[in-house]
Amino acid sequence: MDALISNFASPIVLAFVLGIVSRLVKSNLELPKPLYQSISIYLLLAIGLKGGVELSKTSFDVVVWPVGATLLLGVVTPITAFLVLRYMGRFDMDNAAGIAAHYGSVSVVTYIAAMAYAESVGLQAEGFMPTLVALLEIPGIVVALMIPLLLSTGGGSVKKAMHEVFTGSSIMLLMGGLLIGFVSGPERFASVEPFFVTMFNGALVLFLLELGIVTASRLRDLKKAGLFLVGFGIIVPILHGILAIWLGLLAGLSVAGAGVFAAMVSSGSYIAAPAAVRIALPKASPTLYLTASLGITFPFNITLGIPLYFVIANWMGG
Amino acid sequence: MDALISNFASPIVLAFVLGIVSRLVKSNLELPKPLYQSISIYLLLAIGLKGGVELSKTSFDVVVWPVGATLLLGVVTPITAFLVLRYMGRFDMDNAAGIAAHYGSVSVVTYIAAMAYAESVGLQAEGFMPTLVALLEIPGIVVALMIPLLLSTGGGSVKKAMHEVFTGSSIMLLMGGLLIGFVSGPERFASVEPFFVTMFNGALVLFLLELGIVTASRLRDLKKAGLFLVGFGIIVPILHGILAIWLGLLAGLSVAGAGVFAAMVSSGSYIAAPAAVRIALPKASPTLYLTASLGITFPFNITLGIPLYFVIANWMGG
Amino acid sequence: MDALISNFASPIVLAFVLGIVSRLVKSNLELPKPLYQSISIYLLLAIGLKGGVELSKTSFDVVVWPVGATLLLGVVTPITAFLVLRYMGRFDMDNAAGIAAHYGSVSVVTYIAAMAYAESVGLQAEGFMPTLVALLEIPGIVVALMIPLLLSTGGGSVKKAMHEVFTGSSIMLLMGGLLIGFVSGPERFASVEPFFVTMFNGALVLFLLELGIVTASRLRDLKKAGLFLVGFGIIVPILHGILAIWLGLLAGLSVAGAGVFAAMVSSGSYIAAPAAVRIALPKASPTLYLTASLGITFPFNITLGIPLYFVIANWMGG
Amino acid sequence: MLMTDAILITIIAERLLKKQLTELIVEKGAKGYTITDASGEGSRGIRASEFEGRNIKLEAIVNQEVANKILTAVSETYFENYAVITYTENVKVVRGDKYL
Amino acid sequence: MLMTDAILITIIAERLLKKQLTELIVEKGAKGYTITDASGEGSRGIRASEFEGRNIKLEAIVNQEVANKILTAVSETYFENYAVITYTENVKVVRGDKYL
Amino acid sequence: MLMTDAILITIIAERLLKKQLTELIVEKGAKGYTITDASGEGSRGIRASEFEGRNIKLEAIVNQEVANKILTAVSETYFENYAVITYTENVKVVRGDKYL
Ligand SMILES: Nc1ncnc2c1ncn2[C@@H]1O[C@H](COP(=O)(O)O)[C@@H](O)[C@H]1O
Ligand SMILES: Nc1ncnc2c1ncn2[C@@H]1O[C@H](COP(=O)(O)O)[C@@H](O)[C@H]1O
Ligand SMILES: Nc1ncnc2c1ncn2[C@@H]1O[C@H](COP(=O)(O)O)[C@@H](O)[C@H]1O
Ligand code: NA
Ligand code: NA
Ligand code: NA
Repeated sequence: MDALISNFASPIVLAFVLGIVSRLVKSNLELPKPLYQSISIYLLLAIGLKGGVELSKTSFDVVVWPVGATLLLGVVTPITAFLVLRYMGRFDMDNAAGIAAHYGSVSVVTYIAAMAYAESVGLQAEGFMPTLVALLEIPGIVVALMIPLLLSTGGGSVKKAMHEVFTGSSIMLLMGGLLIGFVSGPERFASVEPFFVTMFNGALVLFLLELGIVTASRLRDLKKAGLFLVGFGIIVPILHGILAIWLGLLAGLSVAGAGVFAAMVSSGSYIAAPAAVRIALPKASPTLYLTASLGITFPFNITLGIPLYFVIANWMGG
Repeated sequence: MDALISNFASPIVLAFVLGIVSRLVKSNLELPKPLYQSISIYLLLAIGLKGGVELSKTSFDVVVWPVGATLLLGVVTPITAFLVLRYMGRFDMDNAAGIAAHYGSVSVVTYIAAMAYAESVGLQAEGFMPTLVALLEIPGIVVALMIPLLLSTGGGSVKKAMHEVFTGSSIMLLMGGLLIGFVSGPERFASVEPFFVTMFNGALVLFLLELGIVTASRLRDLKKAGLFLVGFGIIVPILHGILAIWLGLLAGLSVAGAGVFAAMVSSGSYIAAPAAVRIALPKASPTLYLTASLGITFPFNITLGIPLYFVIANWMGG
Repeated sequence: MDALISNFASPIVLAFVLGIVSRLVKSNLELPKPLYQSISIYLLLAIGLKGGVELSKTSFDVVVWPVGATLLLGVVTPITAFLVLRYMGRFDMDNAAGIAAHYGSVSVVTYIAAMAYAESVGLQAEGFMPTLVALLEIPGIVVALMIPLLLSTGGGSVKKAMHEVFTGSSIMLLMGGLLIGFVSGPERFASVEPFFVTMFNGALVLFLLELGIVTASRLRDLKKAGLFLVGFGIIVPILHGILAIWLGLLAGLSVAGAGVFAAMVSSGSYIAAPAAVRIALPKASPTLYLTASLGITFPFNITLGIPLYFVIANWMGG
Repeated sequence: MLMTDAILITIIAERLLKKQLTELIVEKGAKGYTITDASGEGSRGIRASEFEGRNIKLEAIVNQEVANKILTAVSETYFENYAVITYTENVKVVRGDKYL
Repeated sequence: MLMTDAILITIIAERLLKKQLTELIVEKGAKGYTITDASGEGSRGIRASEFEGRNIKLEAIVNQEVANKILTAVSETYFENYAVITYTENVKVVRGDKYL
Repeated sequence: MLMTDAILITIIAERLLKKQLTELIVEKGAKGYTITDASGEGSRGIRASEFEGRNIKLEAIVNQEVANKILTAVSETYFENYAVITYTENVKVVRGDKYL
């Protein structure tokens, strides 16, 4: 309970709320698009860099199992999401696969919020977590986009979508950052650390302000999305989260690491996936997949989900 | 005298001068608009956050009188400004009310410059000053826009203007920041402090560079504005400043607090007020109200006015 | 060799490489233009400020000779470049003068990379180096643009080009920053130091990422530029660099100072010069002068050139 | 390709009026609109939205009747006190039924 | 001044399609194009590129034949599933040989 | 609604020429102009202003005579060495006296 209040009262979550409120009162507040893009670039690169530097200090043995768990979940989660949507939710092929692609991938901001939460309750997740974020971003999208292909529908260009995914700016920045951080190592990284590490949480406040504004404009679509999708956007993430905690602990992650891992795995992408799905599955409705991942799962995760995953991780592995 | 030189030689004031000079030599130097907007957002949110955190440490008894003084001056100053403009300056109703709205509200940058000045001379104003800034922003505009309504002229939409004022981005950020800071408290704020506090003065340098450029393009309008307005833009702020010092000290502010308070009260808004006045009083000339508040009072205040208010505050309350 | 690897493994150089790679794999990664412009403004102002503060601590005797050497090289280097291009390379008058203008001026980022390199190998160049950068920016362009005028060809407007050079934003920011820093002095500068000094290297990483992307789009023009220009873009900088080291040491610079000085003098401008040349010599081909300075000399300098200049400086003056 | 004749109406105005103008044209019957940022100079000069630095350029494809309504409304409400200019062109659109 | 008649074709589309559309129009024979950022609303509403926040407005000066090819290709490929609108105007260009 | 016939002249050019071109068109008699940022590709490719990344699109409503003067001046001064294209359209404006 304390943990929950503490999470709600963090400047990051409160900035998200401010964004939602300001949209609800029809304020003209908005971040200039270039600022929003700049902060995205900064956050992705910073995560990569920190992850790379940490990785350069970590032995292979320690990472190999968590990496395996990440790839496994990148394959499993889009499939479970697809099955639930298609056979329980009766969504058509395109929409089921489109939404599944989002849940197979990862929301970087949810990851960051989980890291910040861990810190705020005095825990410390493994330093190589950003490596896992980068690895989790792609396979889920690929797997989900394969489904309609295998079941031979589709119509959009999967090849173009794959190029979009692999050379998309988020992957470039995360992977590029990882490599730069890894090659530079802690000493050479020191001179850029104030910019990329010390400023990180502050920049995140601005980012979540804008994300709140964007999310609020999604909320009016909740009705179109329907009750099933709302339930889906809360329950499936919890199930994926529990699965992630279990596998994460098995792979040797700490309790904090498993909590963060659960937040990552449970989250739905809203940057890389939408672009890829829009190209590969043009008939899938953006209203559905964006409302689910950004309008339902994201707010759920950063308010209730993250503390919940930590409680479960603590209970299963503490 | 020393104080004056010290103020002139601060990077913040010098950046303002650089902006003016670069426009005068017809340099193509300009800040990209999104940068300018981003810094505005940052500064407003940062002020709110700092103010909120400080407020969370302050007892109600200490703030209640300064808050009262602020609201009182928010009502009084637009009326004095209106009376001077209408009956001494012979301005028409719309222009008198339009300019008065600006002087009833507050220039956030003048407030910041006053805080920086206080620090540079080794003084420390009360931590809750940002609360007062946020409170001072609105009532002056409301009161001034009511005048032509009561005297039944106008023509623009006061209702739309009010919505503009209350949900304008500056109020959203200041008030939102205050609440976030207040709820978060010092401990949770610590992780974002480097971004919002340590970087503050540097970001201000960039902001004042642009403000110098904008002000310089106002200077050529001085002739259109006329001698009366120039005198108005200097003398009325001094009178409002003295009034503010007197009330501020009565309300229990320190000498530094009273100096900063005077700078706030004397200043003219050039962000919230112009937008509101343009909508509510479309016949009022932007040339007049922007030249007065941005072309005359702002440069006066950040160079001579602020040190003067501190001298007076020291003399009245020291 | 170690020095070389150390230089290659710095986050700054690696970010440049990431930019090149991301363009080669056709990623859609790009920095929003306003971010790129904002960082340019920030870097130039920060260099000026730091230089000014340092200058305020330096006695006239110490700077006068390096200043003389800078001005001398600002006159000499465009002439040598012009002669090589016109009489060995058989370029026409406009193209020879246009390219020469770039090599007479200076690449600020090369300067910064050299300073960062010095630091990374534990050396410290003189604090007044930014003064020299500011002084080196202009004369080379002026001299080069005079050549076709004296030999009476041309056709563009040299007068407009000169105004462009002297009031261009890079000169405004560098010189303005220098003056502000000089007048403020170290104490008043302290409050903005975290923003302008501590963040500097981090911001540079983002800048070089974009510069890598821009450079990569230049690389496909290498063929059009021809082998002679490739050779020119490597050999002439080395010669200019050696000349700079010799004169720099004569003028009393430290070994590190001479190394940085060589990097500056050898570098080709790609911000101030292109704009001026485009206006004064419209017949000169942007493909040639931008490919030379940005596509050849810049990457050469920040990877191999800088360590080389330091080795030579050490060998001549150590 | 079956093309329909339509009117492209363009309104250039100070940014402050963005919300009011889009509401106005939708109210008068436009089925959609496109906005770009613009800056410019005209005969009347300064405006209050200088801080936001720019004008907006609002374009809508409409039929002649809607165009007339918009033109009348804009000129009555805004021409006197605000920096606004408006013009129309003839264009041909694909799938005209969508806009007209 | 010698002016040539030409067609100005305008395509407003979600930003995501930028690369595909420019490739398409060049393939159909346009010698160049100009892009501006735009935002807007239409009858179909939401799109996936909302994060990038804006539409693009793609303009090309072409001859009638190329215009027809582009119109056909755009409407066949994009009209069903994407937020795209297209229209043409008659313009006069200097040095028409360059574009036509 | 009383509308006047006018010419909308559009100049797309490298950003470096912004100041020169606006001065030119005002000198030739335009009463105002509107500028938007644009990017694009054409037959001549690269320019020096690449750092600023974009072209400008300059639009002015003028009468036929002013349009001719601008067209002549632009083509004489800039067409040879710079990336510039120009075209005109017929438009109808409200309150034509203001611009013509
Ligand atoms: N003749 C014109 N051609 C194109 N745009 C114009 C013209 N006159 C005015 N404008 C635009 O309309 C805005 C308002 O003009 P004004 O009300 O005359 O100050 C200007 O900022 C320009 O963007
Ligand atoms: N009638 C219209 N006039 C101008 N632009 C329009 C119109 N309808 C739609 N648009 C533009 O086309 C985009 C896609 O429209 P839609 O596919 O109807 O959502 C919108 O975002 C607008 O920018
Ligand atoms: N056919 C065309 N249609 C529209 N815009 C064009 C066309 N050709 C060139 N442009 C624009 O004019 C600029 C200069 O073209 P160019 O001089 O051919 O390189 C390009 O960057 C485009 O923005
Ligand atoms: Na996921
Ligand atoms: Na005031
Ligand atoms: Na040089």
